[in-house]
Amino acid sequence: TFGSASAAELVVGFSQIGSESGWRAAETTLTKQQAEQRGIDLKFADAQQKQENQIKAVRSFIAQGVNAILLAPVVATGWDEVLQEAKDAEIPVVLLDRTVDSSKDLYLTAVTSDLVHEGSVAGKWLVDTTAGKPCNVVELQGTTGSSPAIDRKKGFEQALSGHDNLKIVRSQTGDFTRTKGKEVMESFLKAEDGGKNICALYAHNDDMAVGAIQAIKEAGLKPGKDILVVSIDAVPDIFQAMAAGEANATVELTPNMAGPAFDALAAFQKDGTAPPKWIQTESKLYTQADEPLKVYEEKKGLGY
Amino acid sequence: MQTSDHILQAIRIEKEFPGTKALDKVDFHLRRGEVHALLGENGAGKSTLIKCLTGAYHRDGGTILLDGEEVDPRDTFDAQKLGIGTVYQEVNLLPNLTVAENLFLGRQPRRFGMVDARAMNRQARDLLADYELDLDVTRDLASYSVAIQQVVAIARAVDLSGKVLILDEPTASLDAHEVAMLFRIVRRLRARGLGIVFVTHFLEQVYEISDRITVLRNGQLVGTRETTDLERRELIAMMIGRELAAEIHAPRPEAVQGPMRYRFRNYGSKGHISPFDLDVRAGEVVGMAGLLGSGRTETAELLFGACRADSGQAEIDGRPVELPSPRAAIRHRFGFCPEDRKIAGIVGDLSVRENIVLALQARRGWTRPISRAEQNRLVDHYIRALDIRTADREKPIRLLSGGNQQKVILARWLATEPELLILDEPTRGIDVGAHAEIVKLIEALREKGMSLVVISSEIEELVAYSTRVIVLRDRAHVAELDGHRITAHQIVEAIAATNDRRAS
Amino acid sequence: MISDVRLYLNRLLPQLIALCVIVAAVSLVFPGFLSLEIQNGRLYGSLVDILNRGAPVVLLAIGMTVVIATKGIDLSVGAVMAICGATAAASITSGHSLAATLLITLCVGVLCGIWNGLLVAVLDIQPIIATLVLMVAGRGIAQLITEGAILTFNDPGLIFVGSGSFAGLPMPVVIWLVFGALVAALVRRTALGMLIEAIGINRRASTLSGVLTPVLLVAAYVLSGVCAAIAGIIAAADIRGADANNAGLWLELDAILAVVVGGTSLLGGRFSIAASVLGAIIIQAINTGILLSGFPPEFNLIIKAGIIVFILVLQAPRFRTAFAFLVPARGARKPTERAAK
Amino acid sequence: MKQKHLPLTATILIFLVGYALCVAQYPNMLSTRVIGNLLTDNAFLGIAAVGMTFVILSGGIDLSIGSVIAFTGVFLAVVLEHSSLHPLVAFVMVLAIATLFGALMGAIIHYLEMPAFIVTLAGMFLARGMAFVLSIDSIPIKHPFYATLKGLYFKLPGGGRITLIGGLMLLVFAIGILIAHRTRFGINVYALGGGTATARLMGVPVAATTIRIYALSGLLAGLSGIVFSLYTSAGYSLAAVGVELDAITAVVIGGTLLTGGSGFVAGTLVGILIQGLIQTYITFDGSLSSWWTKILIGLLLFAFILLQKGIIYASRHRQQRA
Ligand SMILES: Nc1ncnc2c1ncn2[C@@H]1O[C@H](COP(=O)(O)OP(=O)(O)OP(=O)(O)O)[C@@H](O)[C@H]1O
Ligand SMILES: Nc1ncnc2c1ncn2[C@@H]1O[C@H](COP(=O)(O)OP(=O)(O)OP(=O)(O)O)[C@@H](O)[C@H]1O
Ligand SMILES: [Mg+2]
Ligand SMILES: [Mg+2]
Repeated sequence: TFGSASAAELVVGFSQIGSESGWRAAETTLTKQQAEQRGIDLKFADAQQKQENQIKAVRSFIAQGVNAILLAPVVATGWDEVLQEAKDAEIPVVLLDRTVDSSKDLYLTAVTSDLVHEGSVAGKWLVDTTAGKPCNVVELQGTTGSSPAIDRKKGFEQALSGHDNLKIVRSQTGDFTRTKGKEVMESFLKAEDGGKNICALYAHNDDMAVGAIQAIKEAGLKPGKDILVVSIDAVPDIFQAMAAGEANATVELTPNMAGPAFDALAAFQKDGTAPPKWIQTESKLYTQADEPLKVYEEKKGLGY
Repeated sequence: MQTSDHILQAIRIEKEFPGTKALDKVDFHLRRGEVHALLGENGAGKSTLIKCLTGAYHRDGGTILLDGEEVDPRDTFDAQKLGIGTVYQEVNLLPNLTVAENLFLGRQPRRFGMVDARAMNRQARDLLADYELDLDVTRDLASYSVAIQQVVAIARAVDLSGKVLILDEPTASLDAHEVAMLFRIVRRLRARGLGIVFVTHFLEQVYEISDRITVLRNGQLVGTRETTDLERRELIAMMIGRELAAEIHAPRPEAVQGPMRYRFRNYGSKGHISPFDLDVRAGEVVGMAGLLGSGRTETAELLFGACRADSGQAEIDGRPVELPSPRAAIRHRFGFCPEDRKIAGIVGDLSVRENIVLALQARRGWTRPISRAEQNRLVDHYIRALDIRTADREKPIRLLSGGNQQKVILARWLATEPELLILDEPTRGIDVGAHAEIVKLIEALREKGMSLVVISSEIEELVAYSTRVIVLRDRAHVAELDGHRITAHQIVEAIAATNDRRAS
Repeated sequence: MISDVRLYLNRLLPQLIALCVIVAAVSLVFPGFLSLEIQNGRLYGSLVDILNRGAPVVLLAIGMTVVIATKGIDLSVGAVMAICGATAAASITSGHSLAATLLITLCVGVLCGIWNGLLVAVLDIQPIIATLVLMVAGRGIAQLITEGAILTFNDPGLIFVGSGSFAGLPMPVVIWLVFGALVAALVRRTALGMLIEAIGINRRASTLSGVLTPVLLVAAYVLSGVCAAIAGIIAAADIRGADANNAGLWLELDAILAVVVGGTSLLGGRFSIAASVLGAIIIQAINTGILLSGFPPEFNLIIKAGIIVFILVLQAPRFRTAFAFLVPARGARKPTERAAK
Repeated sequence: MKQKHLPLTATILIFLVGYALCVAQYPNMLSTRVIGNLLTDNAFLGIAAVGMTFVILSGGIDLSIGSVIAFTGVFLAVVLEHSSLHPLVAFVMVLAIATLFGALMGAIIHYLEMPAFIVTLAGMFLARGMAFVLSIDSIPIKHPFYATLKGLYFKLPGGGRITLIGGLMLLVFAIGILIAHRTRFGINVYALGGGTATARLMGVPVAATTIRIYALSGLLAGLSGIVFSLYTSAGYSLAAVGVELDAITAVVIGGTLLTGGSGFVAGTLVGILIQGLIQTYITFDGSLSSWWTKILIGLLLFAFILLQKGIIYASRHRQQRA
């Protein structure tokens, strides 16, 4: 393209969903870092949570003639047409962090974690921890209708099924935010006899969990003891809470999806080796036993 | 009742507003081929009666017969379809539509289902030709003066009126020439057998054009009489319920001239008004005469700082002053009653009280509120002094009749005790009684040593109170009359004179 | 005097009725709703939660009321909240004292207000669009400050603003009560209220009467900016961190809704701060009620829409005329409109 | 030139200058791909904005369109998934629902004398709520008819395409312009914008016009929803959040006054294109962080409005001198 330094340089367009959470900010930071390390000219486009903006961005990338496209799709559906256009223009597309339900030959590969799996890892931890004791669980859902909210709920319920001691008594959306997490948790506490009926909290992301932990504390209960807290993402702040004994477990969703993606692209560009269609990242469970403060120090510089 | 020669009958019409019985079982009969003047003081219920007749208000009771048949127009659209065309008081047309669109709103000529703009514009031009108006009908109405808008509104109503034409103070903003033209058209329609209702406060016009007169007072019918049988004195007595001591044309007392106070030199604004010189003494009323659009309003706005002067200087008592804004002018104790009261005068949703104290409060600054007791005292004083008809002082001003709104605005400025008061058409839409009051008031203020600049289209009135008259033409001051030269005749001469007789 | 109080209560009547109906309805579904107890030296219970959680919208609604009274609207308040929250967090984490932080943050709010006000009053840009600029850009500015992350802090002073308590009430409630009373006194004990209403109803007539229109317009937006700044501080203090992405998101709509539920016309003119505050509390009562009722979240919006429509219909002039017809005591307006129908 | 065409002319001028500046920096932006994309990508927004233009011209506002778009998509997806109805039948059904929904809001606004802002805000909650109730999942639409419709496009030299939906948007604009300026309804819309009270006294059928305006807006939002479902081949209840603000912005950039009564449907098209241009430019640049993107969009919006004001002011001044 016009104005780029050398002809040999790889130009990659990156259509990011937005910057709605710290995790996503970290993903953006890491993607930029990875691109810089490899001397890739990264064209970044923020879609502000709108699929139509992402489609527009991908189309612009095609019109611009980039060498490859990274796409973090906001929803799974509706990508056939624009992916076909990219394919027609012979631009490989790599999906980051979420998949699409288009035909697999429309993209090179997808680097994602398994959202349902994340939910079930969290669920399994709770099943193991309660070890058959009766336990009422409250759930803070993500944004109604978003795929992480749907899948993390599904995975969690799968893990819980067959364990009749565990019951989800209340489930509301906290919109993935701290404020709403706190507000909704407050009402859960009020609704369940000041929290005496609640034995565990499952939050679809750490931010809501952090908000909820404050609500629990303000209600005079001890999070992590009176109410177990398990959530997903593994952002730095939850490790602080774990270190203080206020959170119990989190499931990591690594923000470094771009690294493997660039590797796959490089291999493909070099000799045409097609990577596998799905590069799954690890969904690692962290508990208080995993030296939370150390993890916190590692993670805190990543732009979460 | 002989239905045959009555085209429109309203029987026992009732209408009540919160706190006001606006119409109390009023009967009104309109014959075919007559001009019927509907008269009464401000707030008597004239406009309300008209709105009930045309469905703009839902009446509380009573029957309406059109051509002997009972009708019940639910809205003005219904009334139009029935052949009743109306010019409402103060409701001009839609400023954002073109002249042609205003004229043909709702009944545009169509071709293949689409509005045929070309035909519409042609018809609009033809229609206006009757009124000696040659306008670009594709321009927005807003780009024309109030007077032209008024003529367009009349043209529209006339064109709509198959049976009845109602004119609610159509002549308020017209000058003599245009009034004459309107009357020609009204006579033509009368000859065609239409019934015409005519509301005005100009008694000359009533006697000139009307066949019968109906008078309302406080929402009640006082009576209906043949114009020829009704003497002027008696008519006024019917309207105000007592004899009017002296009519407007009291002989002008010899002017007591105070010291020179305001001096404007070469004052002007490009594109609005050519530079002029103007001096105003204490205890002087400077009248401004001219045709519509001659630049009187613009002169007033310039003096008041409502639009900026781009040439010349202003001096007060020999000291140069800047008048960049109304605020600055008010600080120098200027006051200004604008001509277009709906747009520039009233603050519709605020109460009569708040409207009266507004300018005074603005001058004192927001940190020093006028106490409620003080406000009430002030407001009650002016309600009495100017005889403002309102249910109480907390009534929103937009619910007052047109003339009473005008008095409130006047009160707003009097409350600031101005030293130079600029009045743009202060008597527009004001009834005879109040008219006389206002003329008396101007006299009284002058005698107290106030300086006044008064714009009026009523030359008789100017003659009555001016100590000096400036004549404007084509946005320039062209003549100045004083002393015994102030006569109606001389003013008309000066207005009509061609440019070569231009006086300085 | 007595008639003044009566008039005032009359003005607030529909809002008070609506609030009572909602509270009653929620306590039917959820019996513990009305219970209040003292815990850790402060009142604790769902009703207090409503007042507490409602704080940001109440504050925004106070500023919004004045802006709407001038016939304007301020879409940027949500973004300004985010900016100010971020500013406060950034300032406190970089070592400024609490007082300095609060001062800086309020100044930022004032600046945002001046920007909006200048666009509206001087450049004469339509308020929706003028404030849309800051609404779009503002969140970006906030993210610029926090660099997209949630900027957490541990300063006990700042945290106290969000979750401390004073005289048994949570701090946010104390703040909006005091601030609301201050603003109400400012506009009603001086002539400010009337002048603002005059501008909103007829700007030209007001200017011609000598009202300092541009200055008052700017002042209205500045007040709105200050309200947003306080709301931003509270929101950040509440979660001990500035969330530039989500703080105040879509709250401008809630604030406008609160003003309208409070009965102030969007066309400007007559306004009542108390009514807007009630409006905001009503909205929060709906939100809290939904959360407590335990419905699946898919139904949240429908329930909210239904209740809003219900309240507004209650308030609609047409409905009130009909209502007045049923209650002869207030029947001054009589069924004039209906009779002819 | 006519005074009232000034804002429109100013807007077109700004668009052309802006486009030229973009091309000077990124020559690729002149490609037919970019031009085709500008139409296709903004089709749904454009169609909805036509309805919004009518609403704003009448002095109202419609905040519900984004939600109606989402509802339409979900409705189509659910119906096509669970029944064997032909999409065309589903289209007719959903358009009828959307139109009725709009008409209902119009009726409430008129008969209950409630502000449009609030009525349509409630409508916004309601429509999105209905979408959630139908399904919170994003449902793909796999009907072959969709593929057929998407296959209809006109290929431009250089790889760009004028797609069906891009063409449909232009058609809707053309019809919108005709309705606004060549029908009694259209002129009544302007009349309402000039002042409801005056319009009523002049015999404009206020009730019918108001209801029709919002019905039209609903209809176009529904059509926009269909276009959106074609565009994404899916129905998703979280789709099209905030589209109403984009539409309002486009209408206002296009020179229509929010107070009603003055403006042009054609201006809205230019407004849409300007917004699209800003976005394309930012993507082409590709170096901005998320936050700078927002700040830049805000600043460019401000610059456009300022320029527009400037041009109008300057030429008014010139006219007065002349
Ligand atoms: N919408 C309204 N609500 C309340 N009161 C009203 C309303 N319209 C008019 N009134 C009152 O009804 C009375 C009659 O008003 P109307 O406008 O008919 O007077 P009018 O005879 O036309 O006076 P003018 O010569 O000043 O125009 C007045 O006292 C006025 O205050
Ligand atoms: N024939 C006309 N065509 C177009 N515009 C006109 C015409 N006559 C007047 N105007 C406009 O209307 C305005 C009327 O001027 P202005 O109000 O100063 O005159 P006036 O003497 O006060 O008349 P009026 O008695 O109507 O107040 C002017 O600004 C002028 O631009
Ligand atoms: Mg009248
Ligand atoms: Mg004049």
